[in-house]
Amino acid sequence: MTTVASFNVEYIQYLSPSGELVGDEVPAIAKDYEQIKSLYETMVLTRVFDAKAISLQRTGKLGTYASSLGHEAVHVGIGSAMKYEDVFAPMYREYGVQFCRGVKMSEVLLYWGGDERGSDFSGPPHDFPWCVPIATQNTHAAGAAMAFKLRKEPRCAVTVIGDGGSSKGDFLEAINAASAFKLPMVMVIVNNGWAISVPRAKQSSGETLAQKGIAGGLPSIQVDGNDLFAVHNEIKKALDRARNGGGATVIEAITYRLSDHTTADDASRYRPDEEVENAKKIEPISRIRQYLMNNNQWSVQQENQLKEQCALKVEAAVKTYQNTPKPAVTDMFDYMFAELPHDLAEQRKYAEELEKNG
Amino acid sequence: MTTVASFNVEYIQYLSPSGELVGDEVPAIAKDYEQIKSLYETMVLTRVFDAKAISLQRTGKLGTYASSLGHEAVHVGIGSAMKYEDVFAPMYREYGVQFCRGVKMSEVLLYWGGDERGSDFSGPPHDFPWCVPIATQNTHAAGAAMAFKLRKEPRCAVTVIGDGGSSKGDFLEAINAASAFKLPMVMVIVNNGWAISVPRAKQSSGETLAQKGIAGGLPSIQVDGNDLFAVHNEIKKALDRARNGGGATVIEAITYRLSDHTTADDASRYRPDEEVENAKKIEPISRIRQYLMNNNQWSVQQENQLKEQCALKVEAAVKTYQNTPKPAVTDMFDYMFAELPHDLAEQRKYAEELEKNG
Amino acid sequence: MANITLVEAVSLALAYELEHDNDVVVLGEDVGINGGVFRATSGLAEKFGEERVIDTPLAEAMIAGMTIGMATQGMKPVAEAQFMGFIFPMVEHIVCHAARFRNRTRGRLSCPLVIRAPFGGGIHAPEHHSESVEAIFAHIPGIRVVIPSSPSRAYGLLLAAIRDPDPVLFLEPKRIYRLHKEEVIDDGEELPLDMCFELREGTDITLVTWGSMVKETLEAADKLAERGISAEVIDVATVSPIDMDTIQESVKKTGRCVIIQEAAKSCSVGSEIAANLAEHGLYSLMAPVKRVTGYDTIMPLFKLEKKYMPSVERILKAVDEVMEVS
Amino acid sequence: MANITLVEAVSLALAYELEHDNDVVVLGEDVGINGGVFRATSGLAEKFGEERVIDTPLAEAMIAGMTIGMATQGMKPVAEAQFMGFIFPMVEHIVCHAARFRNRTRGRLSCPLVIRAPFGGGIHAPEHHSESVEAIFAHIPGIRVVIPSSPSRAYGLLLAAIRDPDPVLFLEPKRIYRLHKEEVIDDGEELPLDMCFELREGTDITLVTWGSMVKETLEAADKLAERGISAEVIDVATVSPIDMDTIQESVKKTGRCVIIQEAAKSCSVGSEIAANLAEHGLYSLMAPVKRVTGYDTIMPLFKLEKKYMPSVERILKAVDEVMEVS
Ligand SMILES: Cc1ncc(C[n+]2csc(CCOP(=O)(O)OP(=O)(O)O)c2C)c(N)n1
Ligand SMILES: Cc1ncc(C[n+]2csc(CCOP(=O)(O)OP(=O)(O)O)c2C)c(N)n1
Ligand SMILES: [Mg+2]
Ligand SMILES: [Mg+2]
Repeated sequence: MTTVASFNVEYIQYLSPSGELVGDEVPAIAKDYEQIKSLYETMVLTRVFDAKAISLQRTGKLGTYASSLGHEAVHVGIGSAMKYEDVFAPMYREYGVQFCRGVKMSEVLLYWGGDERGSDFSGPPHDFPWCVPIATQNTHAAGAAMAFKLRKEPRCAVTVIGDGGSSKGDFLEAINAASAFKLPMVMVIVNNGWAISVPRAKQSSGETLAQKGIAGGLPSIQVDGNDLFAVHNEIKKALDRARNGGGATVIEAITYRLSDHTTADDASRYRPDEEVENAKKIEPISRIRQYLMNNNQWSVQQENQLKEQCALKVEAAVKTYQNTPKPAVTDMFDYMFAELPHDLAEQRKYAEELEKNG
Repeated sequence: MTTVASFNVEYIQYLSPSGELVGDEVPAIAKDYEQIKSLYETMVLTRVFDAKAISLQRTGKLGTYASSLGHEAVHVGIGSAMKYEDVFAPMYREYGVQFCRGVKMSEVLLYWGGDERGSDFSGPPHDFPWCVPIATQNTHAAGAAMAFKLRKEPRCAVTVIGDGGSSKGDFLEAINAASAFKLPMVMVIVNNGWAISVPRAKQSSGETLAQKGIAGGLPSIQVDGNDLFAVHNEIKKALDRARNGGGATVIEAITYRLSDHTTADDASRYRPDEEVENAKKIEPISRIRQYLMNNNQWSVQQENQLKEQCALKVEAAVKTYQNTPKPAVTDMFDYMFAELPHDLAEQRKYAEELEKNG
Repeated sequence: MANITLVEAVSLALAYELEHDNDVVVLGEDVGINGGVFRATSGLAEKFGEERVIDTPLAEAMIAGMTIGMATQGMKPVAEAQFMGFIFPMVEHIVCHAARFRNRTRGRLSCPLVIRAPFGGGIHAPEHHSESVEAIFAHIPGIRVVIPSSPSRAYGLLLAAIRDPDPVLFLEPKRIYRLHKEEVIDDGEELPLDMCFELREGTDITLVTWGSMVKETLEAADKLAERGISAEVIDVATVSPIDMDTIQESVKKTGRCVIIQEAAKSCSVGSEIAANLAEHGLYSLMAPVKRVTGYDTIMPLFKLEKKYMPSVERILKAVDEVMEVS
Repeated sequence: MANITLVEAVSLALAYELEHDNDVVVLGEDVGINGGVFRATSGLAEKFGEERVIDTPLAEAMIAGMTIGMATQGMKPVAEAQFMGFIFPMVEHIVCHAARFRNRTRGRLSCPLVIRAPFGGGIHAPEHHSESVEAIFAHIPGIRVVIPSSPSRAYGLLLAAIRDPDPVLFLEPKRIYRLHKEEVIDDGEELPLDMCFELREGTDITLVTWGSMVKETLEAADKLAERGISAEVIDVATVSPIDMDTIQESVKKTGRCVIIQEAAKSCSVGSEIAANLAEHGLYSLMAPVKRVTGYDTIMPLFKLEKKYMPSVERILKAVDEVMEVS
């Protein structure tokens, strides 16, 4: 019996829930207070936006909405580590990443408001839109990374997957593709404990989800997903490696879905309250605020100002959303093909006339 | 940074290419000469059958055929370790397993001769037939294992996959299923170096294929797939563990496809001759013969007798195959549903009349 | 006897079969304690335990593959695809295996399984939650495709689907999951899997439909009655195999036919019915057949979904055109 | 100018586009040094290198997903599904993404990709190597489905498919891959993606078909000519979108129509064509439409495959029935 291969999965955390630096290593970002403040602001904005979106849905002004409550460190950590020319392939709740990349809040609202124009967004034009069919985004990211590699562009693809989604073949095939083609790619498993009502433990009896990357021999780590420093720093390292021809990395970020799955869900049916209460104690925003305050970089007054600014920004976004004129019936047809085929042109005409006379 | 999980992949070999026992451990089978002889006979029979099948194809008496040349140890190792009540979910070339389980050579020929009746075979009636859509058999095996588990039957599902097929989502999802449900199951990766023209190295840059099992936290090992003792022993151990509630195992058996992919393939287009020549030196049959001879358990006379017997058996099988009456046109319809729906009954009538008048 | 909705009738049928047949298990994403995202499996896990009502990992190909594996070994699994928009990873297993094991093995192995999926639009759902792709499966030989359109038909057809020795795709029109209640007797009586339901007798025109479009079609028939036009309404219910005899009989009587479906037009179930009329009903037809369908476009996000789906108005317009011809 | 087979025409078109457009890459299982199991990509890896002609791991969903990802980023990938029977793992990506990116993003991203697949039976291949499921994709809005039936049409249509800014499924009738040779000028001239080809003019009956069935249909037309029946033969070629105008025009002239396809009957491309005639060609029809198709059964293993596939005899029988009516 000979050992032919050995693997470890490491867990990385820099900032404790109480806002203290832990461990020996201090990542560069921990001393860059301006950047921390800016990212903190985005995290808070994301959360204020989130609450507003939920209330819009509750009052019938928005469709089903997938909350990002509790995911702010993972999302902003990813978004802040990426370059504009990189490509992001999201699932459906990574607003924090997208805000870092220039997507507007009003565009997010448009999308969940049932309007395709939300996906024609102000973020990088090469970024992927929201992706509902779970895990399919992962091989799209692999394809994008392949394009960058073939064209010898120093760009990377970053994609996310949930703990639930990490069970689906597409994610596993994407890992394999990243391995086979040595793709410039980072795959983040956002393990928030739940896939709608199915707990992480039911997805796999594996010790970690990160180890799915070992299947392809990829560097595979776990980070505290509520620790902005850990997420940002590890994604950055992985991106640097990828950009330099070192291939892909799998990062499992452990966080918690503090909200219902979406506004169509009622998590109290299947999830104990204590679990949620405990998770709130280690949520990602307060520890950054605490860290900034501990280092005399943040005050109660600044916090209040920020809250106010965020509320105003969100209000403005809601207004833009609500003032967007309705889409035209013909929009259904006009983006199907670059050039409308004959049969569809006929159907378009019928729909248009129906609209006029209806 | 803390290490949260560690994994090793071990490689197991008991019998060297020259027929010597290597390593400290001696598996029980190595001393059971009667069993070895019986398995050796099945291996030789499989090889004689294989050569005949290819020649039948070359002379237009059989359709495309997938050779098992070089895989005899993996196949017979699996088949001999399984119990009748276990279920086997094959790909398309595991005749060695199937001969151990009672499938007849004439049935294999019927199948490749383009006749569904080959899959209504004499092996265990619960065994799966040949499976062409790669890797789909793996989740079927998981389903069978789930049935055994739910019914609390002490049975296991055994399934195989190629080095190529190990890239496909179904295999990876089956690993995950085995992990999530702790299924009584053994998954064997028959790594024969090639997936038609695509070499193992292009499937993944992972050090081993066995490590795909680590994705689900399953015990995952590599064995010398040309070593009957290693295959038989490790499958048996894995089956014992599975039967006792210990869950699934992934075993990568390293062997070599000594033939073309199928009779429709020409491996000389893409594969260097030296590689094949080198592989022949470590093929699985001669080392068993050598081992038996080294231990005075086998003679040239016995060898000649065996060859003759095998030839006779194969001839008889070919005769049975060739004497099988043609299927009826109506067979196309009669097994579609337990009860023929109205519209199909009409189509059946049309086809039948066409046949009569045609 | 209870007054229940269509989705409750689904639960009731599942509970009945779980109770009476130990080989039946229910599996899928969120079907356990959550009772399914539409509550179609509500209460079942509590009542029958986690070994009979199984939450699976998130992997549809795996669900389909395991369902097939279980079925070949003598179980009767009822799997759920959470929405029809997520059934696509199951397609390889449905087409290549569920539909084929009996034929492939000349009857040695079979697939007595059901795959349930809520389908169709009109509930303001997100992207991929409103698809109607029954035609894909109706084209595939070896699998039945069944679509109930009332609580009692849901109950009786689902029981039949579970008991059927062959694979059945059971598509639930989610827009009418809770539309109205009906008395359903929980007596385990099944309905046939190869028969249309004549919902309304008529003499002037035949309206053929299935699923949630039954609602608009019946409304249109009411409006037509007010105008003195007597419409026969047929719920196809089993879109594979289709009971064309009943449809042909009806058209023989009325001489006119409009087919209404939510799905896209091309190569659809509606195409098959119209084609069949072109082949076997030509001499019955006093006017061209008309199809009122979803457009050959992507089902739009919900701001436009109503514009995509056939409306009462569109049905009436088609009927008018067909009635004009004499 | 060269006398080449259909499969050689495929290679020729691929080589032309690889040569003239740097964004084009070819990918799939065994497409590299092996040149594909049918040699459709023969010599391309040698000529253009492994970065343009890429052997992939064995994973069709991955191939489709990566193809889409590459296409959205401005490349023009041409992927191969080794056989149409193995296209099913690609279905989720084709339906949910390839067909939708342009619409979903209101034109921001698009999918200028091609997926090629050899399809159909009749070559004594193993199980799953003989499927004809074009109808599944022809039902899906947002993707074109193109089927050549001669070397020159393969060349021109494939060029058009690669250059088209939207996704195209390009199905190659493998039974006629090497049936006969034709002179094909390698001038990069494409053919339109929305037009039938009239292969033979006639006045008595319209025979509509595509793919390898063009062979039997032309043979039947010859036989009919001997008997004094003048058959018009139309190769649909682009089964989505279908050029119904040409077909309607022809039926207006002949008054009779037989549709011939290898695929199963129900909810198929043939259904769509017949349905369209029931809707818009009723007054042209002097006799019922007839479909000659594969049965609604599993494509049998090869001992029976000939019995499954429409034969010249079956076509003639259908024509006789249709001609009888006056
Ligand atoms: C292929 C597919 N199957 C099912 C669904 C329905 N669905 C939407 S979200 C979800 C759970 C996802 O859980 P996870 O991957 O953990 O991500 P999270 O929502 O927790 O961020 C499911 C089952 C889907 N969108 N796509
Ligand atoms: C889903 C699917 N894709 C493609 C094929 C075509 N095909 C048949 S065998 C094969 C290669 C398989 O290689 P491997 O898994 O290594 O098994 P081996 O044949 O070497 O035993 C391919 C691509 C198939 N049968 N199924
Ligand atoms: Mg989750
Ligand atoms: Mg192999």
